Amino acid sequence: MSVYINQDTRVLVQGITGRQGSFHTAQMLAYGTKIVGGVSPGKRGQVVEGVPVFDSTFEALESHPADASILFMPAPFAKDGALEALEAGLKIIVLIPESIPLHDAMDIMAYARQKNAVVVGPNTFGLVSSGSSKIGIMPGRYFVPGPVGVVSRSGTLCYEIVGNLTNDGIGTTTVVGLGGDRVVGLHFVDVLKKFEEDPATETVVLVGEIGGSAEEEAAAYISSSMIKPVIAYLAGRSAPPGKRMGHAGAIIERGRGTFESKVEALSEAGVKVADLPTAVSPLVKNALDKT
Amino acid sequence: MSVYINQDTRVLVQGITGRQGSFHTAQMLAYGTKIVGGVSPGKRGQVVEGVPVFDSTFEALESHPADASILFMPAPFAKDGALEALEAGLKIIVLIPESIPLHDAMDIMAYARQKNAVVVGPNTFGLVSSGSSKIGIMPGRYFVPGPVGVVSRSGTLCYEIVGNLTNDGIGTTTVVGLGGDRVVGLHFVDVLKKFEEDPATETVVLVGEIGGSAEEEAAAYISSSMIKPVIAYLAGRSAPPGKRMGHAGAIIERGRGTFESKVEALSEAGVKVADLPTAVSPLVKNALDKT
Amino acid sequence: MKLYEHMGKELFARCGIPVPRGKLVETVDQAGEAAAELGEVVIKSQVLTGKRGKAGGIAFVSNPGEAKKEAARIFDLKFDGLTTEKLLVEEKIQIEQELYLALTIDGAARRPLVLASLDGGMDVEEVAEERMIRWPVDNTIGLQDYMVREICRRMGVTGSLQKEFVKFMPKLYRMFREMDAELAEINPLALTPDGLIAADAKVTIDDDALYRHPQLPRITEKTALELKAEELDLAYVELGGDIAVMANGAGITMATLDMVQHYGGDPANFLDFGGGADIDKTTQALELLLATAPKVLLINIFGGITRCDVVAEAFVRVKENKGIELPVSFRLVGTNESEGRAVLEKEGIKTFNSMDEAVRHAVGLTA
Amino acid sequence: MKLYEHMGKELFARCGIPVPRGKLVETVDQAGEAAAELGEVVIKSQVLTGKRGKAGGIAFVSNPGEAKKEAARIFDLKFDGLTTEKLLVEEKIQIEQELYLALTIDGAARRPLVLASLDGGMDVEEVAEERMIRWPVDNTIGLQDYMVREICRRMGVTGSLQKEFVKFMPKLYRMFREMDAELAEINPLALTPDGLIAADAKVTIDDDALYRHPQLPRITEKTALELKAEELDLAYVELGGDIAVMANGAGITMATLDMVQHYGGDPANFLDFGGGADIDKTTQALELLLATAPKVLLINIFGGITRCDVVAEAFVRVKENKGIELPVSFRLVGTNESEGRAVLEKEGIKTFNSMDEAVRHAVGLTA
Repeated sequence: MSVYINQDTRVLVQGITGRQGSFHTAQMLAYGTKIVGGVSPGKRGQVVEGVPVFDSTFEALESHPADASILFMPAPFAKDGALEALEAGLKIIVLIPESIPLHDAMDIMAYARQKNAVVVGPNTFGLVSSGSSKIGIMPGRYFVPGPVGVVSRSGTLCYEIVGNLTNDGIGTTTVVGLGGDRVVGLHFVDVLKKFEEDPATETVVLVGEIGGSAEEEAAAYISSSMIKPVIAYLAGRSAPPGKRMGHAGAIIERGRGTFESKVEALSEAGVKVADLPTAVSPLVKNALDKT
Repeated sequence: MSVYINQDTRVLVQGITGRQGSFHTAQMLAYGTKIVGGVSPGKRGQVVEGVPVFDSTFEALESHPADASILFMPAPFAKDGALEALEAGLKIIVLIPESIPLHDAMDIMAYARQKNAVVVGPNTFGLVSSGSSKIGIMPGRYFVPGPVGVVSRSGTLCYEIVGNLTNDGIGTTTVVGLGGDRVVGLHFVDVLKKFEEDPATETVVLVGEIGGSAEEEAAAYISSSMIKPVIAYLAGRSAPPGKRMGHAGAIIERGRGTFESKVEALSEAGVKVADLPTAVSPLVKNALDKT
Repeated sequence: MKLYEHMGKELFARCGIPVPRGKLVETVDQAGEAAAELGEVVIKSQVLTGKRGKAGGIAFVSNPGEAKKEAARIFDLKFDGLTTEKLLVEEKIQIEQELYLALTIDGAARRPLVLASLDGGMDVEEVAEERMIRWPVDNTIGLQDYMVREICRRMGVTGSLQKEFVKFMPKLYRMFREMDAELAEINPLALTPDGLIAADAKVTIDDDALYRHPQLPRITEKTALELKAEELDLAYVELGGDIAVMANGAGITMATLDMVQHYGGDPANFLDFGGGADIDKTTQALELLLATAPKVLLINIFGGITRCDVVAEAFVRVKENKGIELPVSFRLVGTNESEGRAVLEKEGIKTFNSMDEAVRHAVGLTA
Repeated sequence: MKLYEHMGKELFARCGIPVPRGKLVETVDQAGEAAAELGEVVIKSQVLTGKRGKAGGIAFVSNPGEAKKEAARIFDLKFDGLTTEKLLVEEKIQIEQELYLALTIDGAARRPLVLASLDGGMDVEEVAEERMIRWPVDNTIGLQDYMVREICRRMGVTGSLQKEFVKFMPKLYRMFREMDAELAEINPLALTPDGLIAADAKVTIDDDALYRHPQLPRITEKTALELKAEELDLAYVELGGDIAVMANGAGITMATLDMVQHYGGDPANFLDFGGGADIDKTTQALELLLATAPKVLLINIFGGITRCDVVAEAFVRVKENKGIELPVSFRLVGTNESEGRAVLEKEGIKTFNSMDEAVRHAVGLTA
């Protein structure tokens, strides 16, 4: 089984002729991802890593049907690229760029909602169906098949934890990077639902951090609707209190958002919260042994 | 069976305290329509024809769940009222006002598409499930149950034709007024599909007029996908050619839009096109006799 | 409401769309002065017709003397009965290619529609379907750069001209949306060494949205009677026959005219006095019709939102105040029908039940 | 980027949002002159802190003499270490009620969020949940009048004040959207006999969108070192301990700090040099850290988009050019790991496989 993507998912790469785009096209192809075409306005006819390049997603789709798109363009052009992919009918959009303006991100998410499409990111490493397909920039060798679903707000920290699992002989079903920005397409709850439904996923790892209320919302969902065990790690215990966004920040968060509030909410929902990133793998092993 | 609405459809009236709103509330109630509440900003607590009035659709829905809304406000406020009804979650919006700016109508339709809602109108008489419920301003007594589905771009002309049917002892399943504006929510094709699916509808009457390409699109649909007989009447045979919208009008219509083009398209699709409005009823009778 | 070319260009300029430098003039002498200032110029009649060019309403001149001569010639021309009141005198621009670009409303898609072609100019209506690109714009997000690039790709436009379009089109879209335009058409859109320039401007503003644009002048193409009808908020068109027709609703009014013709009659007008008119408005509609001195008056009322008693009372009021001498064929059914008939019967006025009877009776009265 | 009150009010005024008449002054004498011109005034320190009022940074005065005295007092105050460089001297407005209104971004809804309350003023954070109305705005249609009316209904606002809000809120929304604001907060929003007036302004612009707003001044609350880091596009925060930490990715950097503390160490900083940094940027990040003279350097690299060989080469380059004298704990795994290790081994530098080992080693080195 697979969550969001599988080995048959056909992928376009927008911004394929750039440094990052071409590098990660090669990496994704090496992992097994089915990349059917690339888009780079004005570069029609080029070939990158064996992938044909088109002037627009519309043009690419005329001859190369696809399901998903991954975007590598600079942040100021990401909104245009994402809306193009959505209007062209792609249903999974992976937004790699960081520093996309928040109002652009809100516009992208609103259009994605209209189009019933899933946006991963922005500012994400993407997502991977371990052993089958990766749409993202994560180092492929840590993502080997196994029974654990992983969802994370941060990138490298997620690799760290998945790397530990892999070293301990524990593979993953799907790993999803939500992205580090304030406005992102997928939240913990969305992915947890998928993991709960996915027969191949036995245990779930949630990698969170301070700020926002996504972990508290996840805790509420886990408490009310999840049967599968969830292990969490949260970064930011030692971080100094962030600079406040006027009173509005406090009004919105209402005491949520701190390390303590998140740990408390998750613990109350029955989630085992690891003290250190290195403590996640043993907890997962424990959970798997019990199931 | 019913198309779009039935005797259980719960209706809000927006603009209920106005002259038209209150008059037609009484008329609709008399017909049997299940009006659960009215909305008129600043008029909360009033009662119109026994119907409680609220300040907003949101407030009304808190205590009076509803499925549809009919709007009677002046054209400049119609967009605000329609968007409110859509955001509040109503799935059928009947826009009675005429002279709604076209750009407002486009905004309403775009939001309705997002909300998976049906907009009838603007500049429509509404729709009626004969004998069960009317959401509109049509004179109720002509709309008696029977086997004919009627869809019309114009109002009074539709009453004329339905009146003739009624006088000839032929009732209707559902009668839908598409509305006379250039941008309307439902087109012939949408309603023809419903009639084709509706087991109670045996024969369909289409009342069109010159301009636009809705009749030609209907002809294409009828030709490819309809089994039930369709009788049409088209107004405007004697009308002088309209004033052109630059070259763009001609480019868009490409010869469609004229009386002749519509008659030809419909005839080719197997539709019997009546010469006079009074000729519709006999043709319907013929068709019903055959089925 | 159609705008004159110079007004459309003013709106364009305000949105940053390049237009030629020009002067609006009202006399032959002013045309000469403008030419003296601008050098080689084109002189364009400001009339609301699409066939101005073919009818000789545009002239290229290279000096003030010629300018005056051509201005005088154009002031003397008639365009579908219209004369020129103002001329636009514009610098001659160096046109490398004539393109076509328009924004209008796509009723089928319920969206703004971009029309674009590399084959602009006089015969744009004849352009092959595949050379005319259509792009319905999702108005929830507006015209985005990728749409412009895609329209360009479909036109076969690349490189620097594509970049020009990416700057140009969103400005036209903004103007189209903000000004409640039904049409914003540029034909030709001139490709010049300085980039794209709107060499013409056909802008139509949605009449129903004019209240949002008080700064716009009010322009009309209507006759005096039509203007009077407009003031009364009546849909009225003169047709020239002898049976005055009054009905409620555009569709049934059209159908009534069709039926009059079908039975060999000749309608004098189209008059839709709308739905739900009150007694004053109905009275005014009747008075307007009588003022045109037709042979016969045909009234066809199928009351829905319109109330039969209101129409009947208005009729009686006009009859009492002004007198109604001509023969009338009156059809009256629908909301409050019996009340309406009662009012008319008191005055000895017979009504018909069926439209068919009423129309045949009216046509018979003209025989 | 937080804006000073007076800048926020300038943006408000440009969108038609009423603000008090006022003058921005830099000296005690100017404050006196402003008071002479404006009459009864309020003098407000322009500092970027939310606690200005409680800390004495606001004074009401009724004549120029008092104004100068209070201005002098405020110039001498410290607010969380910040001093006042400018004062806003504003006419005193007649406040009938202090309300609260803000627009911000709701990450959970992925939409703009209106926050509104009748209980504005100093203690707005303490307002009961049901007295603070939240309304996520569907940004495909923007803030419509019905939304404002509904927010008003939920606040218990009717009549003329509701009408005021219907005029007021859409202006704030427009400003919020057009200026790429993360926050546009008015507290108090003053209800006066002349209607609603923005008595304060807290506006934060999205840093990532600043490139779209070249007309805005650039304001920073950062230390010199943090500014240097910003120039280099590094996420850097000073923390005060003795273990300099460098990692790639905000999450893992935070986790590294957490782990340093967990094992009893004291981190000197947060330094996330991001994903996919090239050799120059990595070199600059290292040099910046070394310039802070920490006791130990802890490098924690898990290469994804970041390449281990690039980090290793940058390290060697800095070592060769500037020398690296202090003890280093280096963890290096991920993309091009073996190439990176080879580079470091040539220089005799040992690396760790695990983050845990590397952190414990670093903490041990400070003992």
